[in-house]
Amino acid sequence: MEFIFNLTPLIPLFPLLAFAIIVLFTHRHNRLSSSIAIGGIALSTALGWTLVLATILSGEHAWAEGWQLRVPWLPAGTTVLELGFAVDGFTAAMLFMVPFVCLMIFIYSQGYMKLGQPDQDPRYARFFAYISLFAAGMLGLVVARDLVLLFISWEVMGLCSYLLIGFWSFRKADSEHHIDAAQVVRARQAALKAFITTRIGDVLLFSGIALLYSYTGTLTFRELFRPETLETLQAISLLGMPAVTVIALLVFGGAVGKSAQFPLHVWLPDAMEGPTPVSALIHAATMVAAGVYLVARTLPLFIAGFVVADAPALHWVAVIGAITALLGATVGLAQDDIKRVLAYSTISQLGYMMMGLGLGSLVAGIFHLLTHAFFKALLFLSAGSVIHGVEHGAHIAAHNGHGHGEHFSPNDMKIMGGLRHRMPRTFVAYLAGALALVGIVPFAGFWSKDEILAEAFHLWRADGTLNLPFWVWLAGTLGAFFTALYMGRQLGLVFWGEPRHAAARHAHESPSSMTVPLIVLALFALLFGFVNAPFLGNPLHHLMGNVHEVSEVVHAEAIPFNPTVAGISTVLAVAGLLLGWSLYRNYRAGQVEPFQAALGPVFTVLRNKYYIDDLYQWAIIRPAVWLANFCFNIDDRWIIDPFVDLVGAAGRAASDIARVLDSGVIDRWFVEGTAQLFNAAGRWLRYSETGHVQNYLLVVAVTILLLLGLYLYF
Amino acid sequence: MNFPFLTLITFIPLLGAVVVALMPGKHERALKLVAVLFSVPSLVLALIAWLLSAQAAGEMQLLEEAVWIPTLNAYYRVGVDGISLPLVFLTTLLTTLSLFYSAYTIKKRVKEFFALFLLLETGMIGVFVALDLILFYIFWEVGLVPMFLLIGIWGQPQDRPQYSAIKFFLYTLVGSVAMLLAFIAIYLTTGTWNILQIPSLKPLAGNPALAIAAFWAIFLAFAIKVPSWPFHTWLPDAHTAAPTAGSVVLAGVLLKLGGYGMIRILLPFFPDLFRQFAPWIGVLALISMIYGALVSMAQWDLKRLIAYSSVSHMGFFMLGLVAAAASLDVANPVLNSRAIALNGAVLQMFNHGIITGGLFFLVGVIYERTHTRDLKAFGGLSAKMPVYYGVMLMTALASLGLPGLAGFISEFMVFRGAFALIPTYAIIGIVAIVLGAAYILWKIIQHVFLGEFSEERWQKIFNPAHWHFSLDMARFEVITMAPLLFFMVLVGVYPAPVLNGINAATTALLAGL
Amino acid sequence: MAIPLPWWLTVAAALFAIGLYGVLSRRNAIGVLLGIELMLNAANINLVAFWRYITPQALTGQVFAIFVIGIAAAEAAAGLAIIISAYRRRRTVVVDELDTMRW
Amino acid sequence: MIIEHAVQIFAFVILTLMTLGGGLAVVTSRNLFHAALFLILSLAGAMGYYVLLDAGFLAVVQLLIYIGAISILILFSIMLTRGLMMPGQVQRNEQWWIAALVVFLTFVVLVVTMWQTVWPIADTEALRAPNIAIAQLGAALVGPYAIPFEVISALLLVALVGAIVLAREEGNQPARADAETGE
Repeated sequence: MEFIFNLTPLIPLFPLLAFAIIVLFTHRHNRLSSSIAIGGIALSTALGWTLVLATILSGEHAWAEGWQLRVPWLPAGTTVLELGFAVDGFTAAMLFMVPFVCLMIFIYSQGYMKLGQPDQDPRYARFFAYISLFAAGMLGLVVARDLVLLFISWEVMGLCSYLLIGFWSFRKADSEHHIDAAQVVRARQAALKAFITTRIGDVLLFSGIALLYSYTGTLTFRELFRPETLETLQAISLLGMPAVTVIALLVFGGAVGKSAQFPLHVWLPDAMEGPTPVSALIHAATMVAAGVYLVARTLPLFIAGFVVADAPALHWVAVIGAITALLGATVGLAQDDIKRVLAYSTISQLGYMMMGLGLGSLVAGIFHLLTHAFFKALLFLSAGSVIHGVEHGAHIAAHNGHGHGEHFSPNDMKIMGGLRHRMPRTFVAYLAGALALVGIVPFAGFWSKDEILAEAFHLWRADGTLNLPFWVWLAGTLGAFFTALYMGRQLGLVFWGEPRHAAARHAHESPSSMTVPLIVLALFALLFGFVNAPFLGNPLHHLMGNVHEVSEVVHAEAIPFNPTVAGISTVLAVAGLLLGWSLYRNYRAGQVEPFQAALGPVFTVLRNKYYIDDLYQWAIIRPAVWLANFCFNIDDRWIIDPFVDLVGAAGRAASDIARVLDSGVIDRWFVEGTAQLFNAAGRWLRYSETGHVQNYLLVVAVTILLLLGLYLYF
Repeated sequence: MNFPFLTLITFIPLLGAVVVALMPGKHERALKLVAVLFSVPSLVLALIAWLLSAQAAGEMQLLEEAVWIPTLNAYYRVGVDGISLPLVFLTTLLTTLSLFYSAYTIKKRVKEFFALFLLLETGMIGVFVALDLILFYIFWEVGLVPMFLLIGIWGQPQDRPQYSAIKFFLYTLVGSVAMLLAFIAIYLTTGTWNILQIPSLKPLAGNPALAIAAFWAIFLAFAIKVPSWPFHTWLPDAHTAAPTAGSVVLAGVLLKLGGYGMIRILLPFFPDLFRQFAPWIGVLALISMIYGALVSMAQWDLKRLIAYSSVSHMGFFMLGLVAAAASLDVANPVLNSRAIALNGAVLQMFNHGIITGGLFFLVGVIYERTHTRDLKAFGGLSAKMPVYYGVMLMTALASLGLPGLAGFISEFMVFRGAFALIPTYAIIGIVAIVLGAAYILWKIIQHVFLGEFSEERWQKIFNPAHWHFSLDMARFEVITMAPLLFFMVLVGVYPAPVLNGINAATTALLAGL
Repeated sequence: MAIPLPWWLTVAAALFAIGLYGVLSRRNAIGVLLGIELMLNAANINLVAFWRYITPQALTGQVFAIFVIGIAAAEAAAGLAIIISAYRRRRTVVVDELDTMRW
Repeated sequence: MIIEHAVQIFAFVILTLMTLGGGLAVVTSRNLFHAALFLILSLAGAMGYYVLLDAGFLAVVQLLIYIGAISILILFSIMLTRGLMMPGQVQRNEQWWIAALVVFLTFVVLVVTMWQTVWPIADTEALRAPNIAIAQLGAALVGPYAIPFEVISALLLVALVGAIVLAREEGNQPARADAETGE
């Protein structure tokens, strides 16, 4: 058993190697490259599942304590900072999901990037290299024993998201493939936006890590969460709060950036500019999951502050989660881009996870993370399949002479319609994902969302006042309704009604390399919820519920199934779904949207995402650019360089005075005078050079005469 | 007498300079070959010395001592420890790479260029190994003149090379004059020039006013070289004007002279004063970091941008130094924090040398092809030059501190120390990291590599008749970058081998204050 | 010896002076050459006179006189050749006109 | 003895008149040809001096080489450049009066010096018998003075060759100049 655990470092290493091999050697061979990438992630999946099995078989002690491997890494004064790998119940739960979903996405990508077809993506191999690195980052994050490795993996993912979101910024604008120049620019800006926005969070996390390391001298999770360590952190006061709270908030800042929580959520919808498998990867298995994972991993820090001073770290998680859940769900109502709707849905669902964690329940949050990973990957891949089909349809339409030259976006739901007949397998998969997302029994989303709401409901009822858990529950329940509403709208727009464009009319089903992963994921979306179903005894709870027991502050006990909560949310979900579906299933092109008609100006606000992007543009980006130019001008034009040049000018002025003195007096009278003397002498003397031999001889004779006279008589 | 490593490392390049200068100027190939070959022994010896001495790098290694100018009481006294060894190695590495790179790119006055470059190397290495103030000062000045000429003569005509060269020269000279006066004052109270001995003699302890003056005088010299805000404006001009290899060594090594001086001289000589003034110096460090990053963001000239990023990155170094100096406590947790901060500072110098040196090489790559550095003139080059894109991306990411690459390690340690010792500064300084990502990705990567490639625009700046190597990175350019990339990854993934020596030396240094 | 040495020397000096005058004042190159011959003869008279009156046992005086005559022959040959050559090229032997070295 | 002295003095006076008078005529004669002839007269006077000074061999050499060879050579060259002899024209340049003054002063200085100097005259016994055999002279020339003798020989040879080269008629000069520039 120990032997198998010792192979843990290989899990992130396989995709990392795949990345290195593709970039360095095989990037010219497309099929080989994608095979290497898929092989790498497949090996990781196999090893990961083996480890999951090994962990489960190792018994409860192993679930909580786990296994670890340490490497001395950074000499620090008299100590050495170690870096290492660890596997416990929580890791095992993640290891079940992450590599598998990645594998599905990889396989799907082969079809999506059109392997072997004439219009295959020109940077096909590079794409697989990047997603391999992405997977390596996430897997490294999951098996990290400490915050160092976690942060390294975390940032590697940030880099990959940058590379992949901007992946299509290299494309040439091309009307045949419906790529316009604006789209290329958007891809570029989206990549930058994603990186910088998450970077803000990362820097907060970085500060948190530095502070933690400063105060405790260690970054290993298990050592950080020792009661005595936590007590030390509680005792130190920083900015008027216990240090542990400050650190927890900083760490949460990192998660806010990475998991696209309000107010740093703005990058996620824009990230849709990347190829769809990337969206799936980011939204399901990797990037956004990392933030939630981080908060879950460091939950004792949040709770420790909560315990001592009723300090707000944990509350903040819940509040931000609730805000994000509602914000995402409402904005999702007003979007036209099929992937953007899903993006806002992701934001909203991530809010749910944060809500769960903010209530102190590790399992509720992570359970939702796991189920969400499956059904959101499913939804995105299905959406990709839809887009793929529509693009294909547009191709055929253009071929037949319909709608040629007319510009449209294949992502636009307004042009679709009636696709359930043309893409039946995709439709089934999409429907499964949608039902899971909305939370219909027995789909996975029902169980996980219910657990979060039940947790909130339970805490509210336990207290009895209109406390935070009440508001969280309310937000979650409302959010569930909105979720159902926008999913109903989407299903109606995409799959029901009549096709509203030639492209949709000619759309047809995607290749099996795409649909097979969809079916597999659909099965998981249907069944995965049972891993923590109350009537099966909450198995997930047992596996990972006790990983934080070393801290003595996190107590994990499963909340019993609450029919009231489940009933309310299910009724709302069904109502929302039906409402959305019925309003939109007969939507015709050009018609005013039913929601717009009903909501009026509110709809405009939603459509513009509460104007948050514009606010940032005005309040942050422009001032920053302005400040940069301002500083540059200080440097170059206004203060420093003028001063330096002034000093130089003063020096020159002084030297000018000296020059006048020099040239007027010294030079004029001494130096130049001498020169002129010789010049004149030369002018006169040259007349002696007559060229007449006899003149010279005469001079010789005179000289000899004089010398002779001198010699003889003086 | 042991094998005279340091003397050989220092003076073989000088010998090379003389040989190159005496060779007939007609045989350019032979000249270049000789110059490169003369830089290699130093590199090899420096590497061997590093590997040999890293274990016991807490104290001075490979000491050599000889009477030099008896009337001045000046000795030829050299030695290295864990702080100077990486810097000596960095110097020899970057010089060899620069000479190798220049062998392909320098076209005019070849002989003088290579002779001066080797002379420059001697000056730079000398500063890192000198343990006598007179010797230190002389080497300090020796490096100045060749750099001045490199900028002035081989600078790009459109970048005002003379103005830049003179600006560089005067800035540095102002500092070094102040420094020399302070050195003399120190000598008058201690009676020795020995850098290792002076700290225990408490220089100028009896005269606080003079001590403060001397402290700031020395600080000025080093701050100009680092360069710290507001003494930094020579840097962008010098970088812009200098030829590629000059920029590489300027950023890679010359800036480190100032940093090294602060650690080797300023901190041990005046620990109390340094602690007393740490808040002020910390403010300068913060301004350098944030201001440098902001100004960097406003640039449209690739070289200026990287030059300002140097200001920002050397601000990180200063922050680490200030954190280490802000307390004199040697109790264990605090000492560790201080050691980590100082480790971070030293490693930041090494990393900055590797990374920014690499960045300047990479600017050279595009500049040699297009003869422009205007960011607006590029775009979409990743499709045209994929290898260049990959290498540049990696170097840029190392520069912005991506974990897994070198820059992160030193930034992490600097902030780790700063958060423990001067948290307010650390919190403010964090902003610079975000800005770093912004200017590197937004300006460099996005404007040069992303977006749509325009054949028309490219034709305007690229003339195939003037470029005889492959369009993507040529082999010699890849060879030049390869060692730098190797160290970026090595330090980023497994920093222990590099850090062990540094850690031993900084711990010993701080414990001895 | 009836005539004291100084008389000989005086005669030789006079001849030398006459020759020098010729060298300095003659316009014709051949005339200059003639003056030189006179000077050489003056020198020879001195040599022989000193030999006869001061070291009559030694041979040096006569030997040197022979050398001077040899040199005079060489000088005359070369000088005349130069004059003829110059005459050919410049169609003149007037020293004043041979002034290519003039400023 | 008295007669012998008187003859000597008489001969000296006659020879001096020949030598100096001839010399003066050489430097003042307007006709160069005449000047050359006066040179022969002057050289003949010098030859007489040698006889008077008991240097018979030298006198013969003077006759053979100077009068017989050099003078004739000069006469030939004068005749060769006959067209430019400028007969009747002023034969002295503008600086002649300075030259005369300088020469005169030089002469005065020399004479004064000569008469003031105490010469280390050999003793009368030696003065009486200066009989040097020509054989001795010949032996000295190939003995102690061999090297200067050879040098003089070489000098003569070189001078003659040089003279031939210089004086040689260069018939196709322009063509050669073209060839040189054409290279």
